[in-house]
Amino acid sequence: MINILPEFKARGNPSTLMNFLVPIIAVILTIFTGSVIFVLMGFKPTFALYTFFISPISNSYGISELLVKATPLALIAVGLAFCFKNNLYNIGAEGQLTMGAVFGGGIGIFFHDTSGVWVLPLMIVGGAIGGALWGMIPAILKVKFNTNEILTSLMLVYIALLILDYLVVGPWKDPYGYSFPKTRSFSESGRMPLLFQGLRVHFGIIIALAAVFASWFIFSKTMLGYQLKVTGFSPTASKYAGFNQNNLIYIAFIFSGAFAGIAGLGEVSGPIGLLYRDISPNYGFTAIIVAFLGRLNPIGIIFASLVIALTYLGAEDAQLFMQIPAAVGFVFQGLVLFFLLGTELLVNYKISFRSKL
Amino acid sequence: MNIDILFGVIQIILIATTPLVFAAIGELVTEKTGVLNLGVEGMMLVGAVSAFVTLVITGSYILAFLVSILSGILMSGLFAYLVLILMSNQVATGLALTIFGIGLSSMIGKKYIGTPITGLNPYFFVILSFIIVFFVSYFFYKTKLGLIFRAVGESHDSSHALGYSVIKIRLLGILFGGSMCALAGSYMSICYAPMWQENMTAGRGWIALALVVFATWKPGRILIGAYIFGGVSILQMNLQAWGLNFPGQFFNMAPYLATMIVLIIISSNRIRIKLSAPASLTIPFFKGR
Amino acid sequence: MIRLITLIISILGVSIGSANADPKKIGFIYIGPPGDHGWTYMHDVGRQYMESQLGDAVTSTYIENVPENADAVRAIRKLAASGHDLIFTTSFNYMDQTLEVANEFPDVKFEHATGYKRAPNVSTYSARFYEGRTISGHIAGHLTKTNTIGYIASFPIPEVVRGINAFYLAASKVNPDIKIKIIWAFTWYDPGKEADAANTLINQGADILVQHTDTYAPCQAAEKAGVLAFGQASNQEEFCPNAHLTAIEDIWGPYYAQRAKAVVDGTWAEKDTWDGMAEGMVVMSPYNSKLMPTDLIQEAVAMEVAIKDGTLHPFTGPIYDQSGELRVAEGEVADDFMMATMDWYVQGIDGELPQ
Amino acid sequence: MSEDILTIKNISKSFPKVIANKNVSFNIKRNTVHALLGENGAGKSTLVKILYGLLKSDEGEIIFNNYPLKVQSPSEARKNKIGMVFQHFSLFDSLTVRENLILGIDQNMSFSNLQDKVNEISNRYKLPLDLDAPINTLSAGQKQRVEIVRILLQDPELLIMDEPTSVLTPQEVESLFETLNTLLKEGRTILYITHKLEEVINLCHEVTILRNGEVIESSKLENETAETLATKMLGKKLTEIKTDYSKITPKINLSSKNLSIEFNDPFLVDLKNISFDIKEGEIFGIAGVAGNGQSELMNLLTGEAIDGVSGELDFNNIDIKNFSPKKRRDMSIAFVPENRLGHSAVPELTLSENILLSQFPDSDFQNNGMISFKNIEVQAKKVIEKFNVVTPGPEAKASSLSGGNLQKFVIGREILSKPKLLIISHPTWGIDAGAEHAIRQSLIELAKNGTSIIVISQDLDELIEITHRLSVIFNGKLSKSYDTREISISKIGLLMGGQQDD
Repeated sequence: MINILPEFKARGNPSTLMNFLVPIIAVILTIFTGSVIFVLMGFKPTFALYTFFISPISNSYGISELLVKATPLALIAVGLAFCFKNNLYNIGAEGQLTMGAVFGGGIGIFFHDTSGVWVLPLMIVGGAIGGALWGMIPAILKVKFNTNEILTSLMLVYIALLILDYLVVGPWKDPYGYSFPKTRSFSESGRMPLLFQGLRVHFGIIIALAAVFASWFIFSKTMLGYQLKVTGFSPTASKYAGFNQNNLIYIAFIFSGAFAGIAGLGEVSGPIGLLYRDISPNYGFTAIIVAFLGRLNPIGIIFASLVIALTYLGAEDAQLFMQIPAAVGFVFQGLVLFFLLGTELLVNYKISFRSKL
Repeated sequence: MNIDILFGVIQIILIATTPLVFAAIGELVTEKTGVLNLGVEGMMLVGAVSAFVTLVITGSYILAFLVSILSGILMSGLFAYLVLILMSNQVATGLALTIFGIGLSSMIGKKYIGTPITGLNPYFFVILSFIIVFFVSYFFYKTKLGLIFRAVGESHDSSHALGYSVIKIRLLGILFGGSMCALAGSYMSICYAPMWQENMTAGRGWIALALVVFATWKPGRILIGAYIFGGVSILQMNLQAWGLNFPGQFFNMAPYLATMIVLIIISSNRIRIKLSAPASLTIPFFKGR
Repeated sequence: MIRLITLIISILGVSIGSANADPKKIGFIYIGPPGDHGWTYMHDVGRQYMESQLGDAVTSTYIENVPENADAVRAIRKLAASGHDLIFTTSFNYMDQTLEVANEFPDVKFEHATGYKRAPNVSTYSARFYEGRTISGHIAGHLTKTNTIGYIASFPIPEVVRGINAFYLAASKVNPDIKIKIIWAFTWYDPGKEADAANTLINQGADILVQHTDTYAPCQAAEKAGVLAFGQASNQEEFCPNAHLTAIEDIWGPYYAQRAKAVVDGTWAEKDTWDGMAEGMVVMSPYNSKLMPTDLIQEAVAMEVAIKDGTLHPFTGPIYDQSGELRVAEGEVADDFMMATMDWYVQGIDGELPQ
Repeated sequence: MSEDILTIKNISKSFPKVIANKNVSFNIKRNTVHALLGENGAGKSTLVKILYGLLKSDEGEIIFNNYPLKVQSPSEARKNKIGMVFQHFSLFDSLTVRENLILGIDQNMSFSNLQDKVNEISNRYKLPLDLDAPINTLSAGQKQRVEIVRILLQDPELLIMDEPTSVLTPQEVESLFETLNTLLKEGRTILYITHKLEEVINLCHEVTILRNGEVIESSKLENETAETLATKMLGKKLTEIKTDYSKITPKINLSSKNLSIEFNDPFLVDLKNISFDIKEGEIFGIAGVAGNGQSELMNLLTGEAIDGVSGELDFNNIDIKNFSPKKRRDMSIAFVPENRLGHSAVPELTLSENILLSQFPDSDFQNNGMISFKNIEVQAKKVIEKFNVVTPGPEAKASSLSGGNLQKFVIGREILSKPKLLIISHPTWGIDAGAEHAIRQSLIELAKNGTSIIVISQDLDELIEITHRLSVIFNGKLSKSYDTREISISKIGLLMGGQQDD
């Protein structure tokens, strides 16, 4: 009989070996469980697993798509890490993303018939500002009124989406767009340059990598990262050290909002090219999982974003080649996460199986 | 406006708010024991689909609700195993549960979309939601076990020192939360809008989570928060229907804005918040320490 | 290990082999799940009809729940790259995405629903649902006792606005006192919210509900409250037998079969299709004889005939907008461009169109 | 029935880093007060936790009332009529006294029955309680009363008391002893855990001395004096520290004038008109029972919680009362708060990283916001070396150090900054005797070099040992200061109990 109540002993220091092994163990468990599920559904497990995990990235286009999908996830997640490290539960990245798209995209619409190398940088800055401003609202409410950021950041998502909706059906509607709820297209200067001919992976990935690298640098090399870390671990120690905690709340939300905003702008000025209602397939929410899966570590977040992006792509291929519903993709994502999260304790605890409880 | 219309508005508000009350009161109990479960939306969906499918297959409403609650217990049991035994991160595990629930409910319900059923009268459940809130309030403040629940959320170390099984209490809290979310889901698929549609809870689980924060972990205030949200949601529709000249997007923002504004007013009293939040929320309990 | 690799290769071989096999592959991109019993459901019904008509000549695949953003390109491209010969993209905001992929795959044919941008290998198609709204409006004008109609709208796009206007024009023609109360739900798809809106409208005195959202929750609410309702997209009578007057059904099957056949025959060419009742793309569900007097049913059927033969146009002048501006002159009818871009309410409708 | 109520046989228990109990064996006679004496870290708490079902022993057995005792949990222990009062109260701060009492009762009892029983017990043992008061509004003595009543509701035969006097005033200690005597008269047995020799002499009949997890001696008290007990407990005699008054200069370094703050928070004590002066090279002690405003005063002195402060706090004639901790450090003021883990050090970070928590004007740990990892490592090594911190090195996590070593590290970090003023709270709380001695010695050395030091402590022995002058804080008010050489223990006790200055 399988002993489901194992005994744990704390390790003195986290195990480096386990840090590497845990994701591998999780993947093996996922593949095993996935195979069982596929067999039950009447598929050959090898074919199914191939379809799910290999076929989506078996050519350059697939890899490009993986990166297109992972780019906003990694960018938002690494921004969220600023908040989560500081124990601020910003779950409103989707709203910050939307407002980034609105601000940056607004600039793109304004300069829709202008060309110049400065248009895109201006839009990116606009996206960052839009996201950061929207992120500042829960931060200000928290500092000034002690309002819980979980609730306010979530409510602001819905509000941001309705604002975007108002703009695309109202003032920013494309005058030549048959009254459809969309804006004009940005000019070529307002689009993220593509990196390779024929592939959609665009300049946004460079920005995301730069942001991830910058965050890694901030977290590990600078006093700001140190202050966020200390405040997250122990607010009392942070007070003792004399760190300005209110400023740290603002800074965390500004980074988080700005990165989400840039991600939003990256979507509209990258693959989409204009503004309309559904610019993001819930990147802002999915990125929360990416952030935790990557253990708030920028490098870990890169891997986590690729894993999560792959599960989305895999779900599409599974529909295409196996005619199984999209929902199976979600079930799989859930399983991968459960196994990753469930095995994570091996990093900090030794496990021992005993014959009796 | 005459009294009949007012009465009608109140009825609609009651029907619309009830699932929020169920889910929020369940999550409140879970959080009161010191565990944050962000899987509310996923558990609601699985609860909704299992009730619907059971009803279609067996024709029994009672069985439908029982199976639904069982599904909530299983879903939250999975969560409990991960966070209590394997001590996984509560936030990430809850989110994973939501994704898993969205997928699982869609898979289960695939064949049953568009199957007609006869909806149940919602008022029994509207009343039940008030009874459950009252019961939870009574349980927490007038019974020994309820006191233990609060104590575990307040300090798991002291509770352990007194000999209470932190894990067992938290397990009960999580399972109750799961069953209430499932009940909220089954109410939606059998009474409120009697049908099964993928993702039919449409974000109500997230609102319920926010309402627990709003209620500052006090059962009675769940009703206040839920009815502000539900009330404003329905009132904005009434204003639209009366032909008020104002963009519809802003009408639809009203419930979110109203909830935020009231929360801001409540939260300004820092001490009250400090006294009411379970002190060990999201902190895992490790016995061997 | 070697066995595993050979297995994978053999599976690959099979899938590549099938991609090059004889039957034409037809792909569909769905915005929702095929079981929404609304928009996507009717496209899927059409897909199945096409398969049944063309038999072994075609096979079909779909990808569901494809969001209308950057993901859409990948989904469409996956269909194109996996050997599909004809791809239907069934929601408006797939427009630029469809063109983008079409540009890359000139040999693959594309059909984009409800859009207006075309290319040599991209056709567009849509249905004149407003013709159905005219008949609904006529029926409602006769049947309402409270002179109040409740209208649950999704998003303020021309499609929805056109429906409201067509409905109101027809209803106010038979009943000048009629009032139309509109709730914008800002969702296509939230049974709870749709039910709330329905109940709110009923509570405010509406005795007939019209919906332009996707689930049958409003019809169910009407059934429960004992008022009348029109179904949306498909025949919803089984869910609300005592409320359901008729529904405007989206019948895509014949079109899909015809376009797929053209691909099989090699005769496919780019075109813009905006078909209505005449072509059978818009069909009224059977009129509910329990709820409608026979002469009214006869009137409705007569209207169908008139619309089909062109003697009745839903937007026949004079039509004024809310500000009193004459939009369609006496004796004229609105042209397709005006209807396609409609973003104004006709005179007589209260409330502001969300812009 | 045998004379022994409890026999402990060969109990051993080890943790990942330490062996807490090694073959511990002794007997407790019925109806006696049995002292379990030992330093912090000697293994006393581990042993009683095993007895009370909170921990499982690796080996050995326990005989209670002639039967082997196998308790898995405290509630089983209570069913066996064993009760325990914890050192750090196992109370729930935001719950009321009544709710806390109910939580300690295993059998089902209605609320009204509970009320009756509580009244009966508080009358019998003279332990008055306000059942509706939330715990966070109570003083330490009152909290302990709640703990004791909670145990007495169970009618225990054996009562374990873990360092019960550590947070009490001398007067409260008196009344506790009265209560314990009443319990003894009723035939109960008390296992009394302490490291205070006087209490053992005054109260107990027998004593078991633990050192490094082993029993050194278990005997009647008749032949013991405080000196013999101390020798056995500590193992070796430590050199006495003598305070030196000769290095104090007349120059006033820090002067507090009517410093006050109001919080409107039931968790916090308001401070009223705190006034004192400290000269250069002087060690100034602040005594008092826990919860009388020490942590609030500490926060005012460090600048961690200063919203709404009034009065004056002059450091070298500059009013610093509104300065942030960082600004105060810039003026060469160093702080060591009471709590090491999570306040003066972050357990999750390495020792090197912990260096960064307090930075002074001349420290070179960062350059324009960039951390200099080389310099902090050098500094951490310096602290480790100079203050004999036992650790694998600067990359060890703070959480892996023992309490004494971490405290040495933290204090060393502050002392190396050569502060003009050091404010330190409970410098030797919960650490072993060796570290305690080293820390007190280093504080005295620091003062000799001209640094002024404020020591806030509940440990009177400590204050008498190292301070030149001391005051007592009670309910947010500070008494006038007394020369440590002149004030008597009983006078301090009265001040700690709230008696006004003459």
